Amino acid sequence: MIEFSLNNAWLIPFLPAVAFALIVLVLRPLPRVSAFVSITCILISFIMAISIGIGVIQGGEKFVEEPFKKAVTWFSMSGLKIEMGFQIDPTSAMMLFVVTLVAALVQIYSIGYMHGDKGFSVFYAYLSLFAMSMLGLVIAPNLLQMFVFWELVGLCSYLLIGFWWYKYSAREAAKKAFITTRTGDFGLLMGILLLQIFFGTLDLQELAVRIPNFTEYGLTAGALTLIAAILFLGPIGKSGQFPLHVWLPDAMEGPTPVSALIHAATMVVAGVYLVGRTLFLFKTVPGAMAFVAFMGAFTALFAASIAITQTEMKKILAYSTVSQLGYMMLALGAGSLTASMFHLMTHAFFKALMFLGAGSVLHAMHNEADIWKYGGLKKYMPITYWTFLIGCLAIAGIFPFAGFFSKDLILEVVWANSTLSGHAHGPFQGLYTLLFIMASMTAMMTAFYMFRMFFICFHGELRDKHAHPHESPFSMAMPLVVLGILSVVGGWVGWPGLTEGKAFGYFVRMGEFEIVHANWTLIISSTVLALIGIGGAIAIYWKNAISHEELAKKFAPLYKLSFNKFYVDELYLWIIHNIIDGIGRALWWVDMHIVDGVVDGVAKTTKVLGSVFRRVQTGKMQHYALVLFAGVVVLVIIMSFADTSVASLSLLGGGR
Amino acid sequence: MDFPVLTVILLAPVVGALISVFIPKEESRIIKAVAGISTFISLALTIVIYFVYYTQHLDTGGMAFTEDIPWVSDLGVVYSLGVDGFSLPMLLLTNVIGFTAVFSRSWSVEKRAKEFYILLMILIVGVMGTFVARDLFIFFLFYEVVVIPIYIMVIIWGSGSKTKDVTKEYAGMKLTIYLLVGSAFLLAAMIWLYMEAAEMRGLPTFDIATLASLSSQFDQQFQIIVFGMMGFGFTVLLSMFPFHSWSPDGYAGAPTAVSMIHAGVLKKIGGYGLIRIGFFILPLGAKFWAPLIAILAVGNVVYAALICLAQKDMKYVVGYSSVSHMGFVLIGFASLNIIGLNGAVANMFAHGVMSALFFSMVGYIYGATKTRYIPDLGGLAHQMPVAAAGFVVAAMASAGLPGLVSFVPEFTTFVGAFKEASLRIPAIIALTGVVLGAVYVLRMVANVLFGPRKEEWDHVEDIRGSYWIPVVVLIAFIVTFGVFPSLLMDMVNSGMQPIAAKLVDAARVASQMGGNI
Amino acid sequence: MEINYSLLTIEIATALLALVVLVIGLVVPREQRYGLGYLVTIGLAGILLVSFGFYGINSSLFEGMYIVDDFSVFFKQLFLVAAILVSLAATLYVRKISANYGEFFIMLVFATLGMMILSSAGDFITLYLALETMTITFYILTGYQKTESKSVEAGVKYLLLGAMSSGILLYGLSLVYGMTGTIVIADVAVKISEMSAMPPALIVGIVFLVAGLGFKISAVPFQMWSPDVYEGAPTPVTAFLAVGSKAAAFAAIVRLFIVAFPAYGAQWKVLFAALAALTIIIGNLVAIPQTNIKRMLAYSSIAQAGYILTGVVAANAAGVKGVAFYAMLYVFATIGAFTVVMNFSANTGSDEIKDYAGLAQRSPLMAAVLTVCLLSMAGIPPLAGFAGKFYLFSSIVNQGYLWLVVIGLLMSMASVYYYLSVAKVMYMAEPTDNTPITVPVGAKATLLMTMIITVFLGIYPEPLSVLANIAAKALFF
Amino acid sequence: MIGLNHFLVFSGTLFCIGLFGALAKRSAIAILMGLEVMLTAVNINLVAISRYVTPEYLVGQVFAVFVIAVAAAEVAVGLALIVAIYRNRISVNVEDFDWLKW
Repeated sequence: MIEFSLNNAWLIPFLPAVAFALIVLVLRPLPRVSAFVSITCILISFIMAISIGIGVIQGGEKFVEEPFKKAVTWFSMSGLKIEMGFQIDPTSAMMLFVVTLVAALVQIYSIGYMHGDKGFSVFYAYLSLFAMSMLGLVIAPNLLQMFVFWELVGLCSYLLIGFWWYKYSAREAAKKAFITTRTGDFGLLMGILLLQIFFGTLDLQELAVRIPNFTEYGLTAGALTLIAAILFLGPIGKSGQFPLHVWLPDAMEGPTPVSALIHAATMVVAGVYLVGRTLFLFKTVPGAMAFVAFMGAFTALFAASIAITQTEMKKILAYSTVSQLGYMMLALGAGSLTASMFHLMTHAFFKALMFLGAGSVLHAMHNEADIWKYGGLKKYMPITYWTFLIGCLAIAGIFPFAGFFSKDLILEVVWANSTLSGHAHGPFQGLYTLLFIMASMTAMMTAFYMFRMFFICFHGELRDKHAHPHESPFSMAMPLVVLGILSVVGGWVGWPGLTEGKAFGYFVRMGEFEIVHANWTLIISSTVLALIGIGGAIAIYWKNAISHEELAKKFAPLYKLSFNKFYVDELYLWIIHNIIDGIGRALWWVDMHIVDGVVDGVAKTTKVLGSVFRRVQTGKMQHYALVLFAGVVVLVIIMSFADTSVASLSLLGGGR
Repeated sequence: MDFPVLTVILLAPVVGALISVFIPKEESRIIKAVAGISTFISLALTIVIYFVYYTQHLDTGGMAFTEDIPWVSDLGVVYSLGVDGFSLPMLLLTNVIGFTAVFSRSWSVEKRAKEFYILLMILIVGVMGTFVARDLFIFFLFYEVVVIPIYIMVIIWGSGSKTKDVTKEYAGMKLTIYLLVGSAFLLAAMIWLYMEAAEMRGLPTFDIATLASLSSQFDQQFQIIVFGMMGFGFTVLLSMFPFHSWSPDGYAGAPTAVSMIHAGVLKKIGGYGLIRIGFFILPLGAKFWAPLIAILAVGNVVYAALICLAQKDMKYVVGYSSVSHMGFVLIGFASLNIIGLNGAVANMFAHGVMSALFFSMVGYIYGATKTRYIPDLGGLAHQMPVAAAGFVVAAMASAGLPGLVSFVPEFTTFVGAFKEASLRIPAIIALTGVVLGAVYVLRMVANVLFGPRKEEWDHVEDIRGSYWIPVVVLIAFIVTFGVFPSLLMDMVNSGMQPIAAKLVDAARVASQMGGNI
Repeated sequence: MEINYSLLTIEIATALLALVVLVIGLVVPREQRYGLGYLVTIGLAGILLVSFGFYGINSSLFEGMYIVDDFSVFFKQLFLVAAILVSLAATLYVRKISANYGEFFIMLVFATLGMMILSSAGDFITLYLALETMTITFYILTGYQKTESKSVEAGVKYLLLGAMSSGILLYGLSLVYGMTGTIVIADVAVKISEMSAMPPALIVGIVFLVAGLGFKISAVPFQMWSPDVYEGAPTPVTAFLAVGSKAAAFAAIVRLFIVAFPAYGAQWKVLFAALAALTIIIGNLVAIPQTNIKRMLAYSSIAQAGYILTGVVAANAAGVKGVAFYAMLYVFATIGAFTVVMNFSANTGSDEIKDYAGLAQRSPLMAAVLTVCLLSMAGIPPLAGFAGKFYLFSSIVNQGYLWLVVIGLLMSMASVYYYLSVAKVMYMAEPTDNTPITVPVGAKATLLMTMIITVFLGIYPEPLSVLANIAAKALFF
Repeated sequence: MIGLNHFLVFSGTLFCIGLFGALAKRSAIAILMGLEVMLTAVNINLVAISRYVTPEYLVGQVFAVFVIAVAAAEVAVGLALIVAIYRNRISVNVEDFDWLKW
């Protein structure tokens, strides 16, 4: 089984593809069958992913040193050969596990959530297509394959955000998501092209060998830094990093399972994953690392500061996702593949959990989005309540929940970079100290806003008197429970004490394996920060010791800034509508009146000339005769007086 | 010389047209069926020879299925046909689009259907002929066959626009005269080339391969002038900026089938000729003009894409987008290396299929709702889900989504362009077209298809009956060639080998001369 | 001296035919003369068949005064074809415009005879006589509708201007005769080659010849008469005038300049090149704003003359071949177009382009023929005009006249504009009057023949190009 | 001694006079007469050349006879046409003959 799965890993993305094709072509009129086929396929993929995971753990060192790769030529010509295939190493095995797991759970959850929607089968088709794309991205052995599936997940994201396309907001959000990520992909594609041109290959393993010797390929460190930065534009777009984060909160217009699967757990981490896959490129040039780290930390803090004031459950979760993705980027920028992938995994568990929980709440509240309309939901929906609490604790980083381990690891590696023991020496050391402070602040804010939401929703009295909340059906509750469990135990794989040294970092790493010793100062201080955040939330939103309205008034400018997301959306809209569209309109004017004007002008001139010459034809016979004789005279004069030697005639083209 | 398959492919629509002449004009369904059958015969045969070539001739390359019949002896014209890895994809494209165009919906074709289908058949034959001709004279003969039917079709069955003060008469005339003026230069260049070659050999010939074998003997000055004139003719047809303005107006004015064929394949004759004749016979000329082409190509991509943003008429969006896409093709040409050429040629194919689907869907919607003005439309996915799906696929292909036909060609084009250090800046600017392309197609998709239901369109019908054919066939091609790009790329690569070799030779010659090219 | 009169069979037969028709016309009662048109057609067709036997003779009579070579035979066939087509097409029209049915056809045959002799003329006297035979019959034909004011006005204008141009031509001929002492064309070249310097009077003479013959082919600036005459003359006459008179003049120009003045080639070639360019440009430009179809065709035929002139500029076998080829296919295109015009006006009484609205629905055949013929004139493949232009332009491109080629091609594409404007009216506009237009049998035959041959020669020009090649070779042995 | 050149100059002058008549007169008949003068100039030319250049052959004279004959025919047709147009327009002034123009 393990052997089979390893050798036929391509089946993992292929099965959902089959499901997609079947549903689209044949099964569309049969919603139940569609769901069944789709779930079956993803479950088989899940089982294969597990067996691959087991195989990788058994293989140990072997897979880290030399990934298991199989590929066939996709297309080729002299000087350009692109393959399609799969590459199994611990990182991709981990991702396969996470993606198939969350995808399977979300598909099961959707049976209940999407019940009765008229696009039920189509929804499953899209989910299958997404699973196919994401899994294809995960196993990609080269950058182009990655890009191909990267774009396909973008498409799925577009389709699923806009799943309720008849809603004005959904259609706009879908469009925005696609275009924003496209903007980033512009950079990614350019980066890929440059890598192909300079290094002659896009194969990850080949590149890993060639890039460290970049000087042999005619590149300077500066140029390589630039290439890395350009390439990083893709992850910025896909993983919602500042300044291309704007699409992600809007993407919550999609059905909630979609938000959980795509915009929290899997797709948005593709950017992180891509940077992780190409970390050898970034590591070669410290400047690029610092850039990634800074973008990550800034995004984390920035998004957290917005999340504090939002009033919609899914929006808050979305900003929290942006913030956590920034965390992962920060980890990569600090040079630790382990930390970022670890956080990626735990985040997938608890964020999917929270989104599904939010979905459960929305389902119960009939899609009422404003959290201030909720309250006291604890007594109506206990499963949702408890699992959601687990999620909140996990993201806040409280021991022993999953988030604690991963977040702590990130803080540690960032701290290590700022103390000269990390890889980034010289000019960037100070920067990492700053980043560490930003990360810590983010941690505190995260705890605060999460519990703010938690208390507003689940405690106190139900504020909307017309609502009749109820617990969700089994198909929706089951995934919550599974994810809840994972959110608790998921982090333990990174607990060196529990795993006999072969912790998460032993498998998922770049470079030599080092056992990270627990830095108790860090652990304690970060826990304290988290507790302060939670405490604040308790004080304000549960116990109402401090009035939140008062606070908002006191810090009105800051509050408004945060509530309006720093006006980034408005700025973009202004730029697009006034500048870009303005240029478009101006150019159209140019096209109509100048480019076309010249053409029409030539045509008109011809016509006018025609009418002018026409007037010579007066109808008077003697005018005609006069012209005739004038012609004769002119010709005679020309012929008699002009130098009729061959040389001068050649001016007119004669005499050759 | 066994079965003259290319002649049969060419003649099938001719026979269809002749049969249609004798069918009474009230029997429009029968006429349509005849047209469908005859184009299907061509399509089926083309697919067969495509795969025969793919499996048997790919390694050796060169012309296959050749036919040679002396035609005009004193001019040295030979009715010589043949296909290689370059012409086969184009022939396939023509037939796919020709076949689907017959079944696409054009508003008002119901009236005078007989004339419409006869002209359509002539049009298709003309386009096919250019791609299979190995003789320059025959090439040109077929090339201009297509101009006049298009004019007549535009003025009879075309339509004006709500957003621009343009009548169909104006659009048709502009398209026709513009292309003819371009072809005047082309013809002049061709005549000169022919006479020079005849003087050199002492024997007149129009055989493209023979002319190409003389290319090292044409002096540089001559090549530059002739290529310049020829290039003007071909790039006008390819709607190169700033000679593109016929194209959006023309497409907007034309009935659906004509828009499909024109944007889909006819335009590609420009690219085909530029490479097959310009690059192949006059490599030094190509070298001289390539930088200018590159710069104008950037103009195509960015300028047209930005204009697309300002459009409110569906056909204008697609029209300008096709101008924009031609920029990718041109920049691939300008790279003058095999990767860029492969990409550009494959891009022509990709854009052909994609824009045909696009125009087909736009035409369907226009036919059903009688408007193309985007603000009038909206939420059409309620009433016509199938058309909407086709529309979205076309839009995604237009945005260059991987897994659909246009991604690999675009990528390859850019690899080719980036390979030339001098083209990197233009290529990077052109790459922004990828983003802008997504913006305008998605805007259109959103505003036309999605959003709340509009009552006034409740009466329109979704795609049914034979209108399914374009959707199914074109999507099948878009996806197949998207998922298995080597079906296309291997073919194109084999076709481009000799041309690229010629350019490499020319580069060597030029560097030996130490000239300033 | 032995004179082989059998060489004159064609001319004698034609003259006899005219006389026979004349006599029959007198004998047969007025109401039954309608068969005369067909009789003429059959007679001319017979002569055309016979004429194929005259290829390859290449002989001359009366000490070089009269030349029977392949070149002349080719052009004689051209005139015969034109006359056949016109007489076939004109039957109904002539019946409508005049009671004197027989005379029209007699004049037609005499004009043909004049043209034939012109193409065979070996000396100045024959040339002049032939020219005048042709022209004077055309004066009569032009003013044929003597109650129709426009027709007579055209006749008067043509006569006065034509006589003036004859005077100029004659004066030129006399100067050449004076400078060389001979009137036999072939001897002129010999005499000139013996001269040491170029006498100024000879230059003046050559220019006068250019002007005199340029008038006949209506080259700018000697073209002023032609639009008025074309518009005013009865349509069959216009057709025959546009085709026959022009081709005959070209035959004379080719023989005169290429055979008599090769020594001054550099001079008159540039002269003709300039005239050709002017003719092409002015002809096409002024055609654009026209609203009367006959007038539009007149300007277009001016432009056509410009194209043919490029073949004269080449002054080699290829050029002459181009002239011959183009002149022949021009016959079909022009007569086809004018047949539509004449049939249309016979039915509706109008020559205005706007009245052609919806012709495609009223008579698809007429619309198709007119479109094909016009596009052939524009040189759009796969119609014959394209092949013709190809022959013409390929003959000069290598002699350094690329500029002329470009002008020619550009203007021919511009000409598509006004040709297509007619097509637009016919195809797009809805007819104001829905009654179908009937086409009589003879006209229908003409229409079908012209269309089929125009298309056929475009696709497969080989047969005509072989003949044209033979014709051209005759001048360059 | 009167030589060829004198004749040529004379005929040239005559030609110009005829031309002036043809261009300047308004009556169609007068123009016809001007044209005849032009043809006469040609005839003088021909005869003189025949006498001085090719005295042994009578080519020029023969040519002149033909020209005279043709001119007569031309005038006959011309007068007929002028009569016809006079019936239509009640005028022989060529200025009035401008229905056909542009």
